[in-house]
Amino acid sequence: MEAATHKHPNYVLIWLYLAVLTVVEVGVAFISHFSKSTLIVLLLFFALWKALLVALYFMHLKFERWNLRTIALIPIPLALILIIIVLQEGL
Amino acid sequence: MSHAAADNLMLPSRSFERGVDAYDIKLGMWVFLASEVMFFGALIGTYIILRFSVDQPWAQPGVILNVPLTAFNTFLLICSSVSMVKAFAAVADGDQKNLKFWLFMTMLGGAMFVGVQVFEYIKLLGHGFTPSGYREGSQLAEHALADPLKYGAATGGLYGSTFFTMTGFHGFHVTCGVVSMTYLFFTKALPGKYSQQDYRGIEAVGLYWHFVDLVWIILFTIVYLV
Amino acid sequence: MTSVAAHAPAHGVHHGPTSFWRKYIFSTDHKIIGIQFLFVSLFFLLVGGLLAMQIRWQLGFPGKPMPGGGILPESMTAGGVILPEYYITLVTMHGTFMVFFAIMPLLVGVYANFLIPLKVGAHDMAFPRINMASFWLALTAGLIMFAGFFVPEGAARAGWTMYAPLSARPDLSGSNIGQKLWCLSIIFLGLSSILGSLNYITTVINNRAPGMTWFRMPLSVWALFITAILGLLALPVLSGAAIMLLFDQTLGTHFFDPAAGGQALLWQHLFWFFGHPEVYILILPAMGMVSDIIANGSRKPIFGYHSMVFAIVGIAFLGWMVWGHHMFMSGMNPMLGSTFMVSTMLIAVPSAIKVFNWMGTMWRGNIRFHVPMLNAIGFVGMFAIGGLSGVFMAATPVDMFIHDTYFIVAHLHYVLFGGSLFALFGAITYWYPKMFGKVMNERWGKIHFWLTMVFYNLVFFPMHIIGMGGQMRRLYDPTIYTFLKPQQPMNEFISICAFILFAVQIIFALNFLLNLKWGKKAPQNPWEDNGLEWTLPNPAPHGNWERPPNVYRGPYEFASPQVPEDYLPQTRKLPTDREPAAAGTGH
Amino acid sequence: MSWWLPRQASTFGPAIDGLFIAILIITGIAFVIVEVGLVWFAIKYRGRPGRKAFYTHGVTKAEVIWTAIPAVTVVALGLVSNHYWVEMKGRNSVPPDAMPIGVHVKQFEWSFMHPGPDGQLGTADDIKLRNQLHILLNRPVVVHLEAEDVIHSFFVPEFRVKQDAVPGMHISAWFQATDTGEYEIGCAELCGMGHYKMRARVFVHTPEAFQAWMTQQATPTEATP
Repeated sequence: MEAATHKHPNYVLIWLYLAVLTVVEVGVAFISHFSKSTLIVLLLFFALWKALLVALYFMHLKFERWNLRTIALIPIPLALILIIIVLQEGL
Repeated sequence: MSHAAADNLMLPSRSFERGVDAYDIKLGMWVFLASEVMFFGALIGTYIILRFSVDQPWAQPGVILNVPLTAFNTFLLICSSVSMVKAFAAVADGDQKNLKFWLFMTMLGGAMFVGVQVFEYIKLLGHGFTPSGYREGSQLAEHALADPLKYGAATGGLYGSTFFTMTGFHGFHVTCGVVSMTYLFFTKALPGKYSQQDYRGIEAVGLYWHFVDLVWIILFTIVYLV
Repeated sequence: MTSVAAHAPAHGVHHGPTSFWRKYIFSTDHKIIGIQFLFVSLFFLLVGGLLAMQIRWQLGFPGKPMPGGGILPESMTAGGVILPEYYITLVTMHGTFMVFFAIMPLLVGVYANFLIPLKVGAHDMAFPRINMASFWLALTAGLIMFAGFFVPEGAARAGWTMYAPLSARPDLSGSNIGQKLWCLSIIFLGLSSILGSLNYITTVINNRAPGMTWFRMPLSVWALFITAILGLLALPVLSGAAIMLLFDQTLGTHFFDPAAGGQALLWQHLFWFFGHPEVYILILPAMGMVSDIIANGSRKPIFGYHSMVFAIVGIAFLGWMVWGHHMFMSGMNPMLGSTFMVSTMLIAVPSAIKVFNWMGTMWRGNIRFHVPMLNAIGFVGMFAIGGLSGVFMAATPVDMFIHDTYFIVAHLHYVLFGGSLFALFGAITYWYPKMFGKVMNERWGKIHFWLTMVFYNLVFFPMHIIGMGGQMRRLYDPTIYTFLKPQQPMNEFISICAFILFAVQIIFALNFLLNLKWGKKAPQNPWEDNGLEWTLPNPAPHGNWERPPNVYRGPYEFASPQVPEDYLPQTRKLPTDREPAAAGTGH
Repeated sequence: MSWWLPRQASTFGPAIDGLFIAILIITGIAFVIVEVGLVWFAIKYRGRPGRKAFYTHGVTKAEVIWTAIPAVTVVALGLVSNHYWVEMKGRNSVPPDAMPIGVHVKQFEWSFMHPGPDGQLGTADDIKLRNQLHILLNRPVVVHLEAEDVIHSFFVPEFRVKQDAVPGMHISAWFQATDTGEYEIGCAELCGMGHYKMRARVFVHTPEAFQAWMTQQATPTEATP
């Protein structure tokens, strides 16, 4: 188990990352003067970045085999298909 | 890392390496999380569709919802995610004391998150923000009448519906996580039943917990900030 | 959930004698759970059938008092005559029970549970206690749905598709508690299916016996595995939608309420996003089991095993992109109509591959016409009709005319009754010995098959013609319309045949029930099949194997030149076979 | 007793029925192949003692053929269908000279708003009728469907036209009658317990008869221009 002890990623660093990103997000949302659409893109970008950090490091997806990663990824395109197609309605 | 650890697990006859190199409970949790993605996908998708296909403006961020409070809550959940992963790292290293400590901190963080959310709900309902929109005669409804653009008066009903459904179900998931962690804490972690060789319960509940955190990261952004 | 960790059965586990309750009621044995599902869903199948008979009475003889209708309360019938509101309840609950509580649990609950561990060589499901929870949740869901009949105003009244806003507003549908019970029941059912699916998926991925590689799995396991993936990802969407609908009804949310900015079409999109994969949940397992039975009956390897597997995967994959074909006339963007039409047309291709491959399997075979084989051939014939009639609807201009007419009713019954149910008759007969250690009566099985075949076609084929005449679905009394009046004799004919068809099922019920006690004892391998399950005693003990069997070949080695017999079990080691890689590291 | 489609009374008739027949022929061929094949194989290869089946795992060439033929057929069908679909339901398919009709539908009745003599909707001379629609022969008609409570569906079998009316949406559908007479309008989407009696009638008039009808409608109210 010696190997495992050394192989833990630096969780505190990731925690710092996440905390800083959250502060930046709130800052961007309330202090900056971007247009609405730029703002949405920026905020989504930060949210995805944070989500990826959690998935890759906390949920160890980075260290899993490809087939387990596939299981994690399969539903995402499906959910996107649903949202994108229904948005096409252009109601 | 977990890869190396899993190989050393003293598991019963299960031949996990034939599949995806994950033992049953871990694989089962991932499969379950896939279905959770679809569940939250349906809720979030509904929100996106309702919000962006309606012509009327939505209430501006921070006008109705208390963003600083929720930002703090987000921070709390991120902290509990870190403490969870610390607990996992501790048990993987065979450190019982730290496992108990960090697992307890995670439970505490989760419980506090739920507490803050309940407080938030009570406040919002008190102001007149309900699942069906701005309650008639409430303070909020009057504000909305005075400044319909800022308060998204025309879409208040959808705002209330989607907000309470999404955050409510997230809160429900957090509660489930806290309950199962408490159960594991008292029946497994305290008696020292987890070991360097078998910490499947911790890893699985950890996966669930991080997923809930991940969902919140998305929800916080799209519900409170956009 | 995580506590199950400690419960993983030990190697070569022996389950000692246990109390009746632990053995038959709160059992964690996948075989017992499968049998529990079997009895429960056969009961709901009966309920659905009885509802159908009442529908047929009203359609065949509108306004005439129904025999025995007098015993129903006044909220349902007036002097034995079915009331319009009860009629809507009937069509709603017939669809709901048949889809969610009869066919789906019969195929998935029963056979995924029963067959997957037996056919891949596992001791049990990966999570036996979750498996038990799945059954009890499904039963709870069924009872909640059933309770709808006994509340004031009766059960749900918005069609099994629950189109909002009709379903969301009790003042418009006339049913209040019934609608809420429907949503609640579906939420429970969704949870049950998700728990079941994650069990099936984990078991197939992780718990196969040594040597049971992916491409040595029987097609039934493949189909059930893919079905589980569909269920896992589709049911949460339905649950989410049902939750939102329930909130609309109880908390005053506005998801589907156009008056407050909600969207009526959103329900349809969510429902059919679930609903189309659901259609494949209802047919893929049937296809898989039919493949097993046809190969066995033809005494010949399945024709094109790999393309059969890819066809299953292809159907499942395309199944996510075709949901809009239920909504061509719903007012959705016509551009989407074009897209959905193309994807729908394409899904005909894997279906065609399957049908032709089944025929290819029979080609130059040495066919044994046992009851499962007859039903399997019936399945292929009827599924072909159902599939071909689907092409009419896929063509959007034609759909403009036949949408929501009896043509659709005919089509879906050809797939669900002619397809799934024939496959189930076959499957029940085929694995009856494995379940109960007895065999069902061959002669009565054949009589049942032929009578069902004849009357089934007499019931459902004319529905195409009635639909072409323009008769809409869910009409309480079609004779209101002048243009439908001339069709009434045909409706009457259908109804009479439907009553006979229902009566014929009594043969099956008796054959099933009586042989539980008085049936002939089953031999070890009654169908001379290659599957792993037949190496076990009938019925198999809890825990299945002392140690997992070694698998040396695929499941369809019939007529192999390597042995004198015309079958070669997967576990039989020939001198040329190598031992499969050792299983697991934990030994 | 009709064993076939209802008579055609709109311009959609020939296209839709033609497509229907084409699909019927194509699927009919497939149907015969499958059913005859099944019966033939069942008889020809029935089991005989002491005989063994032909040991094969498949013939790739055959599989390629019966994958390719259906694929090509359905794609072709899809393209043809799409051509008509765009013509009938496409966003820009409504002919510019179509007579507008406002259809307001609720549980369980239809009301049809006809443009008066000025030919425009939303003016004072509009003619509103319950469960009755009057249109002109050989003149395209566009119905603007608005549902008040739940989803209904506008269906005239003889015109081969169907379109859901969804609350909260404005949906238009067009058609052009090619035969005079009286036809029935049905509701094709379950809309509650009165769904079955949501019946209305549509009258197709020659220009002269239409004029006469309109005059007759205008008389009692004495509408001032």
